[in-house]
Amino acid sequence: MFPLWPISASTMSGQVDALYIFLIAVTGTVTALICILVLVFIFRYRHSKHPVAEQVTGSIPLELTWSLVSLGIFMIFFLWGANIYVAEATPPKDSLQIYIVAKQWMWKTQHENGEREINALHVPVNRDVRLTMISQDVIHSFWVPEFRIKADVLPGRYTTLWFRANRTGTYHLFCAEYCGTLHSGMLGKVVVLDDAKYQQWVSGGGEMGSFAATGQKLFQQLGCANCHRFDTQGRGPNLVGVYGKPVLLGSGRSVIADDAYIRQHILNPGSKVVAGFKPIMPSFQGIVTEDQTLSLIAYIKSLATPEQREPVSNRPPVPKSAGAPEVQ
Amino acid sequence: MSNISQATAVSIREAVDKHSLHGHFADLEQQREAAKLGMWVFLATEVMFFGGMITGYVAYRDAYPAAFQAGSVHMLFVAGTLNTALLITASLFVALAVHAAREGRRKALIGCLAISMFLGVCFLGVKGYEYYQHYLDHKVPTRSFQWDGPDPRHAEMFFVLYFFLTGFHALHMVIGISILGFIIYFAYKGRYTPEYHNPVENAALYWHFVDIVWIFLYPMLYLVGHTHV
Amino acid sequence: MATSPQLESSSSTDYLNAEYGVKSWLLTTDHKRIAILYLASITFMFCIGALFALIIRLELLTPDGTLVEADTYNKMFTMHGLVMIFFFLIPSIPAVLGNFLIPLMIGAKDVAFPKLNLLSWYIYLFAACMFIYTILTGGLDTGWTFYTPLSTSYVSSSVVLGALSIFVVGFSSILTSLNFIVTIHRLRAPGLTWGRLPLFIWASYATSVIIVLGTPLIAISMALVALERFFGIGFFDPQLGGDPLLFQHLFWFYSHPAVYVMILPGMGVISEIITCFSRKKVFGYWSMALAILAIAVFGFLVWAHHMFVAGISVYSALVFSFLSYLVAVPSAIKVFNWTATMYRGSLYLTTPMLYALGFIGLFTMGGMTGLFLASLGFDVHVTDSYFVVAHFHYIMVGGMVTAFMGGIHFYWPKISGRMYPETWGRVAAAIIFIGFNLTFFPQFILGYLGMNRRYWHYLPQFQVLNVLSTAGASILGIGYLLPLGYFAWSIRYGRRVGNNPWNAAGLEWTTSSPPPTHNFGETPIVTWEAYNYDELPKDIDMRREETVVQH
Amino acid sequence: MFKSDMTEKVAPKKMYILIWAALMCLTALTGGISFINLGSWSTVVAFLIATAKAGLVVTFFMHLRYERQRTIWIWAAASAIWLTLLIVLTMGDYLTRGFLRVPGK
Repeated sequence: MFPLWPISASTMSGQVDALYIFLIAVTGTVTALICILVLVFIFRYRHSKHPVAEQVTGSIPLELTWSLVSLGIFMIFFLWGANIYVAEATPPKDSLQIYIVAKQWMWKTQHENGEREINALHVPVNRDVRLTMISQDVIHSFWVPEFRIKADVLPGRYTTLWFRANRTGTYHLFCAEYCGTLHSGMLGKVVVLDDAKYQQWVSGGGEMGSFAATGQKLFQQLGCANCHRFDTQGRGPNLVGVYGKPVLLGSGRSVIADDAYIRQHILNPGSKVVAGFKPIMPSFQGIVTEDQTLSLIAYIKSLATPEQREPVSNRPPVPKSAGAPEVQ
Repeated sequence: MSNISQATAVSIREAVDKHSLHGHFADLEQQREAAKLGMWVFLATEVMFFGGMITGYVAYRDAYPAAFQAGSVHMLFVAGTLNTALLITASLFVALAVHAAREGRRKALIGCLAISMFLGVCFLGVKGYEYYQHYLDHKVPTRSFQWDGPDPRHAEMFFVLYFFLTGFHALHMVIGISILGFIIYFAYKGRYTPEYHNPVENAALYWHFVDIVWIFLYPMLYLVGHTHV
Repeated sequence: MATSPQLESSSSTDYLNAEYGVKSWLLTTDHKRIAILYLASITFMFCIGALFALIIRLELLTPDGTLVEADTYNKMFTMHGLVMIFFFLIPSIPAVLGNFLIPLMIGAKDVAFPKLNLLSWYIYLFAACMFIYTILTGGLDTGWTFYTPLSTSYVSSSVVLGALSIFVVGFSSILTSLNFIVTIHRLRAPGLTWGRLPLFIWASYATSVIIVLGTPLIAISMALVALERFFGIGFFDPQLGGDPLLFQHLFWFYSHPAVYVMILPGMGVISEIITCFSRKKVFGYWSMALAILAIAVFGFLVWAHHMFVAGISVYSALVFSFLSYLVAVPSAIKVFNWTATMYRGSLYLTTPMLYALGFIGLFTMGGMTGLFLASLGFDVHVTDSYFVVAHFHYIMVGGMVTAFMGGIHFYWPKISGRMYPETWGRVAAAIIFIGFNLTFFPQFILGYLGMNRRYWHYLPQFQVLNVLSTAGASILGIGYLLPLGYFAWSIRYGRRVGNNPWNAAGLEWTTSSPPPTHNFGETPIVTWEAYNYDELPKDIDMRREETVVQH
Repeated sequence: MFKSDMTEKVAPKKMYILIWAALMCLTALTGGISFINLGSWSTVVAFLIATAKAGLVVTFFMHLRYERQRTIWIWAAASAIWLTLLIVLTMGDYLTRGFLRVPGK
């Protein structure tokens, strides 16, 4: 007649379902207990049957018992939920990287091979997929109920989501955070393909070249390469091998050159200048779109792929005394 | 309760203007305590009101320390310090006014309040001068905002916070000065006695609170830029 | 008001007939009349909010959005939320029953600052007018949460006016609460120690603490949204260097405790009703009182559980999830203690008691699903879905409104001096209970299935459950209309009652019904504990016209 | 209850002058110290001095020291505690963002 349970299509959904069933079982038992007690009391102690109330004003041991038992049960809920949450927050290494840009009211997905999709996302089954997401305008939220995962997509800051689909098929992609007039129209589909079909799908696209190649082209067009040269002579730091490594800032602190740092540096270069360089880089705010920023990041990331030799660098080494890298 | 205390209570009640005691209070003492407690609860609300903006300040300063420091360089340190001194002195005279009210010295009460009002107006004058200088300097966060150094966006955030915080504070100053005006008027009319001067006490509490807000705003806004953190 | 209390309150004049005319109401400083003013104004606002709810539910009958446009629908749920939360729920029990009962329950002649009390109502009225003007000039479609940067830079509706009316109405509740705090501290009758206070007073006090310390945050965040939108200066907008999550932190610092503003006074009322109709002392008085305070304090420490998927740090989320479970413990204590209060009692299933029993069931459901949502891994899936919608309607409508209805029925004889028709009352209570569950239970299932909240159209497979929900809503609507009718009827035709028709404990029942302007002929002196049902008559004779005053 | 008990204990006038002098000195101190580079301690010192000044105003000018209503003490403390809670729990989010090296977590 109508569905009562959503399809389970990712490794996470089984875990969330198990927690859900546990929660229903425990709270259902307690709720039923309270309701039965209330009904029994109504029946046994109604005024016509039990005309004189007996004053029972409290029982400290009893109250302590049900408080502590409740607390104990709550801690199980907490730990179980926290366990799943931490797993959801830590994407495995070697995940398939996909970029998502959300805007009113559509989803743009960008694969590393250069394939682009609107309101659709094709992923292989049984493979860890990591989404790096950003919004061009307001807050959106990426939700695939069949995967039991969700994360807000923020303007101005990257958020991450990962999943591992374990069932082929087409699933719903919703925007879960209210985002204006056509919020309910901001729908998409997530298509989980088996390996063969996915390979076929991948080879069908990518006539533009890989996403990093797009970024490389842009890197040349915008003139980034004039300063960020691949030797030690540039006015800006050499970007080879920088991705994911700590860099020393002029302030003496160090920071990991991750997606967030690179994005911040493209849009707002003055805020965290690398030690030994002048703050001469112009801001690209309003010049590059979020998609283009992501392609630049993909390109810089591709530069980090270690060749055999140690990459040339004109950045000062990060001293041990710089302490723990600063967090973004 | 002894007979003496009842007799005292009756004599006090007779001594004061009948407008001083409102019908639903048992005696002046209860009314006085209620008024004072009400004011303190109100001040707790006010603390949280500023607290929202202060939280914003802490979060953004933590995220963009360099921009905030660079923004603070443009503060008029002398004006800010002068204003701090003015407010502290104004607070002193308000405290002395309460003291005078307790002892029933009407002229001293009016005199002290008048000095406080004057100092408060001076504070606003200096504040206005600062605003004018920032306006000339293109540091008002509107379209005309200009910034030469790095990270203009977050330097502008410093000025947004500066104008919000000092603006809300100045609004409180205006309210405080007006309240002192009313108090002076009623004091002149002879409304307050050593037994009944709740409005004087409450106005003073409010004034001191506005002073405390400034005591925190001063280092937050004016003292960030001198050294390189 | 400087007249001597002993001269007031001859037996024939009460607060309702002490003076006549519109002016005597609009310029009154009598807390009871102000309560009536609030009752009238929140009922009006409730009707507006209910109208919006009706349109929402009708729209959701079909999956493809045929009744209204998307923009209209967005305005409907935004304004439904804003009206119901800020103009109905928050002032409902605190401002209506609180104003009426607090001075009566503590044996005071009025609240501490009667003029301020009237001013609060006028501020409320002004804000309500502002908001109605906002509605009439196009309304707003930001969602009641005003999330930036949608509200500051993207939607095109009257956000500034809407935000400012929320800003203003905040001051109304702050001043009312300030008044209650001082009243409860300073105006208690001799002998009425903290340990003898009715739990409703404890609950009102805790509520007032939350309002006084929390409301400034919603005021300032609304002011900042309005300023940011009006002048284009950045505070939350990432385009201008701000952080939208800062808005969410400031917003929820108030708006989560606001949930306890809505539910705590309801808990207080329920404690009054259950003890009275069980003819028993409350089970575990001190743990009930301390649980109320604990909820008020811990309620402030859990706000970011609204933001588990919003991009806050994992560590922060873990802390807030943990704290959310801590605040659940005192709530659980309360449910167990109410149930235990009925044990070996002598139960009367009157209308208020039916509401109280309904409250226990519905609040338990709402609280239990709150435990689901506090569990991080589960929350990720269902947040922003209908599961959340169902959960908070179970707390706010199933909890608060049910308690409010119970409280109004329980105190109606005191307020009006007349009895409502008992049979109709029971029928309405049953209809509301059935209608409510039919409306909101399917939404739990919808949420887990994947139906988003704030969706104008939805997947066709969700239609059956949505039709069930709409059907329930129409039953619920009838359930709420019935009391409106019979209360109006009873004002004129209801049976007159004596001081204490329920033989209930508490100072409010020792004075006449309706009470005189200054409440008590002479200041009562309290020598008994709260809920001293062992010293009161064992029976309630609801037919009787007069009751002998005990004590 | 004699009359002397009903009005609060009155602080001597000299005390107000002393407190005022202390406040002025602390203002000069915090202003002066701001020119000395203490690294991240600058903020701490400025905050401590401001707190000390606020403490003096609350204790003496606002007569909290002579206040007999415990409730007022509680409310004065509550406002400070609640403000701290707001800032600490909010900053708890900001300061731990990115510990996992996963953007947005």
